[in-house]
Amino acid sequence: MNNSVQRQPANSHEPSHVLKAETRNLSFFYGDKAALREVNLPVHARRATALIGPSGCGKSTLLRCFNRMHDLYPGHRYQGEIRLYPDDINLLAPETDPILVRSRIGMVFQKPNPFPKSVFENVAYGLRLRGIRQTAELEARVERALRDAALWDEVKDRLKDSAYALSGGQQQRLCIARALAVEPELLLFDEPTSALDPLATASIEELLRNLKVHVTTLIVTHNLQQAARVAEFTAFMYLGELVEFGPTEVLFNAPSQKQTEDYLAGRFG
Amino acid sequence: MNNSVQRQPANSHEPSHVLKAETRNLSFFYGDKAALREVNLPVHARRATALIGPSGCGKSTLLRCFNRMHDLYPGHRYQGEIRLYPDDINLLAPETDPILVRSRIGMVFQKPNPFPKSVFENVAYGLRLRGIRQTAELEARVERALRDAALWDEVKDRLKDSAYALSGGQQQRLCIARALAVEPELLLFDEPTSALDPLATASIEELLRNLKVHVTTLIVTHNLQQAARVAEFTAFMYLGELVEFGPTEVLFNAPSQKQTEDYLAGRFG
Amino acid sequence: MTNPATIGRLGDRAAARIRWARQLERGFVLGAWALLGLLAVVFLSLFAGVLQTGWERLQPDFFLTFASRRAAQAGILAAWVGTLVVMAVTAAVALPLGVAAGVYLEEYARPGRLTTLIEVNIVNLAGVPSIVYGLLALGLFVRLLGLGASILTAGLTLGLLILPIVVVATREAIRTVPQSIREASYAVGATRWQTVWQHVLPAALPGILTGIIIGLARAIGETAPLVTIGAVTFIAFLPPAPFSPEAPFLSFDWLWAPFTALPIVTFDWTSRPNPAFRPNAAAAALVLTFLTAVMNATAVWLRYRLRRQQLW
Amino acid sequence: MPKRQRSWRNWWETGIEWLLAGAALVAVLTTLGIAAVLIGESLPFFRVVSWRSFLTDTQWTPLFAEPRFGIGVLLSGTITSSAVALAVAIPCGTWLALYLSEFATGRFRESVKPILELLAGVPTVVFGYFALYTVTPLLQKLWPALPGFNLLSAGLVMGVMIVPYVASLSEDALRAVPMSLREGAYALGATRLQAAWQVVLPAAFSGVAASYVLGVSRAIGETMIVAIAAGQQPRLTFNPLEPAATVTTYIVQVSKGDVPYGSLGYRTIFAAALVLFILTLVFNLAADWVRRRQRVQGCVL
Amino acid sequence: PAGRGFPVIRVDGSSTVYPLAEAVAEEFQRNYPGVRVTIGVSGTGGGMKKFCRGETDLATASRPIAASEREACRQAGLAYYELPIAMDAIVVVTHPGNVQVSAMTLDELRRIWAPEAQGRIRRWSQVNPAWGDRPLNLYGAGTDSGTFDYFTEVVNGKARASRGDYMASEDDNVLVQGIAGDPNALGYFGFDIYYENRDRLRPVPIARAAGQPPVTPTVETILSGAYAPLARPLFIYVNARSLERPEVADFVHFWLEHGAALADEVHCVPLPPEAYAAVRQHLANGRVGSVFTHRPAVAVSIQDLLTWPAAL
Ligand SMILES: Nc1ncnc2c1ncn2[C@@H]1O[C@H](COP(=O)(O)OP(=O)(O)OP(=O)(O)O)[C@@H](O)[C@H]1O
Ligand SMILES: Nc1ncnc2c1ncn2[C@@H]1O[C@H](COP(=O)(O)OP(=O)(O)OP(=O)(O)O)[C@@H](O)[C@H]1O
Ligand SMILES: [Mg+2]
Ligand SMILES: [Mg+2]
Ligand SMILES: O=P([O-])([O-])[O-]
Repeated sequence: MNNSVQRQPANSHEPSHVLKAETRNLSFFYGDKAALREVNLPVHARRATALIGPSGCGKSTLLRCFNRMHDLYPGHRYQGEIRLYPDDINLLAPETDPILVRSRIGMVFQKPNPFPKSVFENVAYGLRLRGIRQTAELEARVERALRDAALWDEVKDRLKDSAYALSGGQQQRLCIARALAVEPELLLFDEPTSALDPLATASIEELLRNLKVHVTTLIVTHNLQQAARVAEFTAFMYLGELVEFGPTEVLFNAPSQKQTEDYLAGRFG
Repeated sequence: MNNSVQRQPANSHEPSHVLKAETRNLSFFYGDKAALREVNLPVHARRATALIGPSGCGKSTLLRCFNRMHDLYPGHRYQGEIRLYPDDINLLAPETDPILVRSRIGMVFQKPNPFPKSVFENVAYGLRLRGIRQTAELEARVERALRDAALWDEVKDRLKDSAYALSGGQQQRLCIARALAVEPELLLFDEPTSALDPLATASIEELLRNLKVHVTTLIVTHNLQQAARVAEFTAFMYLGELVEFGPTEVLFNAPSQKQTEDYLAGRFG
Repeated sequence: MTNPATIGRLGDRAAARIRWARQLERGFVLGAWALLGLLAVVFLSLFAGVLQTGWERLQPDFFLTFASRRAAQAGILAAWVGTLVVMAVTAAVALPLGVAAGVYLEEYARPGRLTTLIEVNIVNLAGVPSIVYGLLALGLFVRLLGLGASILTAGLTLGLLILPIVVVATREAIRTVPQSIREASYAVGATRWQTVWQHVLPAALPGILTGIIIGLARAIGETAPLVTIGAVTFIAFLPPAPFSPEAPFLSFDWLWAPFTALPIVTFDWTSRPNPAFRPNAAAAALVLTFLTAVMNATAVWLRYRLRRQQLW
Repeated sequence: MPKRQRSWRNWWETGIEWLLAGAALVAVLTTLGIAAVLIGESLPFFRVVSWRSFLTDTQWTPLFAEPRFGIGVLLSGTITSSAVALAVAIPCGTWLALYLSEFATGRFRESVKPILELLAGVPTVVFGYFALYTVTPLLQKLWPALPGFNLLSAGLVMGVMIVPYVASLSEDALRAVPMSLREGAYALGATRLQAAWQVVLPAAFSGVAASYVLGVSRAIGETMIVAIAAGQQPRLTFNPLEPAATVTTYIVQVSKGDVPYGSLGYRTIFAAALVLFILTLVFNLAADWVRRRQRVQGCVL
Repeated sequence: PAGRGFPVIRVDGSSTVYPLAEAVAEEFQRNYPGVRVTIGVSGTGGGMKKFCRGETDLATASRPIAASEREACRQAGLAYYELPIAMDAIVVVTHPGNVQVSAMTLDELRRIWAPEAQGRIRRWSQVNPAWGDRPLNLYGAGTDSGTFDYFTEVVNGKARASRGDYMASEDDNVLVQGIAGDPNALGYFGFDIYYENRDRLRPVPIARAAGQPPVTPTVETILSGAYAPLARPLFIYVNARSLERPEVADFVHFWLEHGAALADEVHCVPLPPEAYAAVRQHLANGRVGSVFTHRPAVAVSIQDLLTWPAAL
């Protein structure tokens, strides 16, 4: 895998042809409760964007808008748009099929959540859903996904074992492989390392840095150092609003907002 | 309430007459699994001591040893001592009645856990357990506890309402009031603000700073800034061991151990 | 226990109170033991009585002969076959309906009037006396639909009777499947039904099976609804076989066959004036109790395995 | 994915949802079916017998030449036997549930609960004869004037039969209370019993109450035990030492007997069952309402 | 439609005749394997109802067909044979220790059981001072049985006219158990029930009127007519169309041939041999219909009813 991709801190007001997605005046409501307010967030193609902010500020909520996860629960309501490029479709439009959205936008969760199936079947599941039946093709793609998730060497002899026999860090990488197998255009991570030990965390961070070669990623994290380590862009959220967005180095070293500065200094959260 | 108590960073090798408690070679086992290894932690009287460390390092386990909470579950085993001063008794001795230990050492949990009773009855519960029946005395002490917990003004007209009608931050302060009402000598906090929003967190931190006038506190937190803000002493734990202990400022600014330094720099956890 | 004085600082009142609370606690535990002992004695004497009366009749013949007016020759062949067949129909009715309803309520239903209505109905049906189900069957299946006092009628009746049990068990089993599994499935692009069918139901299966077995164990001993549909009959033959050597090979005539069942013969024999039938009744009751015990034990075992295998 | 595939998939998904909803609606249909059958069959009855006399008459002799239809007579038997049963089942069941969930070790609980569930599965016919042939003679030793058929012994045995239900279901509810609440109480110096009684039980109230409601429903609806051991004598009494008939007894007695379909006597069983149904319906609805209201108040965990 | 798809002889009706019907069916099936007989216990009225709708082949009855039932059969165009097959008697019994009560007149019985007695006649001495001043606890056959109908008609002069404050049970065993355990009990039920428990119960000899000799119920007194009016004939009604089916004809003839021996065995009182011959003759002659079209059904002798003319 190519590790030499350069970091090119991009200007947040770049023209949209390098954007992978973008929220436009996105608001979100849990029933009556507004959890997001008029969020305008650009997501740059083949870059990692980190979402930071104190607990409850709406990071997960925002992330889950991208693959219409909120559709699963009654009473949840979107307002505004999320545009996906280059097709330039609105992910939130009622006529957009959420299943299709989720087929193109992968997600990795806070706690590893493998299916109670074998390692192989976990990764193959998304492929099967897409109608892929031939064993040869399945095997090839499962292997590629596991390699991309830096898990292949550890599990290549245990593909038939239950996924629950893996360690926490391996399970999380398995979930990443599962998401990668279907070649998503955008990959969402919700605090992917917060349930893991330091070593597993390091291996996932390494993976995140490598992924950017072909995937665009959006990562929620509560670990500021992690954001600094893996993301080119960072967005700081507070109370459901996007307070500040910018290249990570700029945001961390010269935040333009007082709230961002206070938060980075640990004065709250 | 007296806000002007000065911070007097104390030397960790002070003679024990200003210690409220002290663990001596404390080890702890969940069944076969060692969660604490030979911990020697001093707890200074009328000071706040913070326990920090990555997730799973044993912070909660250590805290819960102080009020024998582990006794409730089968298979849990202590080794070593926790001495409580000035009586100089071993809290962990088999002949020490855990009910009496808990009557003297209060605890506040990560998530607010009010009882399904009214606000008043929540605070009065510990008093009733101690045989206090007179309404006048109960009312006086409930009011004092609620005032100490900075909740009185918000709930004085809602004493009869269910505790569940309060907001999360109020519930947590109610739990603190419940613990304060019985005038504990030592108060244990397990990440008391991690489930709360920034505003509620700020009010609890304020409260923590004020409490130290008459109570000794031991606080588990994952928020380093919080430790810096509220605690005179900080202990850093890692993999079940106490890596470093010292006055907060010393530990944060000039850690003596490499692990502490790495952790504080966000290199893991 | 420590003298409270050694730990000091609590005051006499608190110490006295704590001592009192401890004593109360000891009394409570002793009381619980006494209660358990009493229950054990009651049930042991119940079983001992039945066993003593019925033991001698538990010979192979008893299972292989039909009812007879001569107590010593009367057997339960028709009854146990009837019970098994009726249970099969009951399961065939309750399992799909109950699981589907449970899945609907947990995975599909949006909170609203309809959902509340269904939920209230299920809660309520769980409390409706079984004899009322018997009258429903009498009015609806026996009379209106003209199914007679047949295996089909009994199966439908008992199936409806245990439906709430299956629904509740299904819902509970589904609820133990963590949301994270569903979200994982949706996140790779599965539809709702794919998620339910491929992840939720397999994971909930042991819990669902436990529920249906417990339901059947309840149904197997039900006497009153069968009495009301008019199943108290002399039956000295088995229902026609579902398979035949000639075309069409499969036949459902047995569904319409008259039947008898273990609780019915038990009740019939116990209410006979001739005391010679008492051992028969006891023996039939033993068989019935044994079947119930086997079912419950299966359910317990399933649940135990389920808990051990619990991965999340 | 092409559009056609999507619409086919949507049809399939919708179809399944409707199918599942249909299955769920069977519960509603069953209730409606019960109501329809009971009301339909008892309407002609109430055309002959007035509601007033049905509810206020003090005699129940529907098959006599001069029939009297005072359902109160049967209800008195039902209420008395249920009261005896619940007086046994609720305290004992709660006690056991508290003990099992808060005191017993995991292994002990895991071995006792299946046994309880097994006992709950003993066919009630067996309990009936146990009441008649074992319990009543025993009670007669203590109380020689006790008649051979009486509500007391039927009620006691019914109570014993219901104990496992109440204990098992309450225990489930108690154990569902989050550990954090117990720890809150223990941290204040409560004993196990104090935490159990003052914190866990109130927190589990709705689940425990549900087990009581089920116990009540079982007691009211229990048929074979009372039919066998309580005597089948319709008699207006609240004295458990007397024999009496219950609503269920009467229904099973008539179903077993010779009343021809369509006659007034035949319809009485539907009228009686209607009363039984309304009774349990009201009871369960009330309990459900309490539960829902509590949930709205946020006390349910 | 019970037994769809395979031949069944469907019998339903009287609970009094049930033990006899069961015995006949059992023996018949032993001799004619492959023929299936079901016997329901819907009671005489219930059985007649089904019979007149053509749902059953045979109805068993503890009383003659009623006018309304004849009408129903006529409406359905259904011809039937009325075949007396045994005698039954109602026995008045007490606790075996109740020796004070040596005999009773019909009038005394009436005073005890009349509707007016309800709540008033509560002690033995109120009826006859010689019986002792002690509570009078009454037990009787279930109020929906033919036994109850017949007893009230004979004793109180009107069918179903009775006091209500007594222990009425459909479950014979419950009655036996009650009376055998209660020194102050007085009860009535069928002869077979008494006979099965004759060592636990004491029959009360009945006198038709004061001054007449009391008669103890025995097989002899019942057959001879001496025990009248508390003795009565039992019938089967056979659907004439069903009789064309060979298995039904076999069954009826089997009954007439072996009925006497079997009745003896189940403690019904068999008819004299010449009566069975007469019945067989009626069958052969195709004499359909009932003999009770214009005659009372109480206290008839078997000889009389065999000679009366029959009509549909
Ligand atoms: N299902 C829900 N229903 C109602 N409110 C919700 C729901 N989920 C989250 N919220 C609220 O929405 C707000 C945003 O929640 P969200 O989970 O997005 O925060 P977050 O930034 O991800 O926090 P954390 O760091 O704790 O994960 C919070 O106030 C939360 O309480
Ligand atoms: N009941 C238990 N049984 C077995 N192991 C346990 C139990 N509770 C905790 N542990 C283990 O003991 C270790 C210490 O856990 P502890 O909860 O004390 O960590 P912590 O420092 O409080 O972490 P966190 O910040 O996540 O709360 C962990 O490895 C944990 O997995
Ligand atoms: Mg989140
Ligand atoms: Mg912790
Ligand atoms: O069943 P019966 O003989 O009482 O009509």
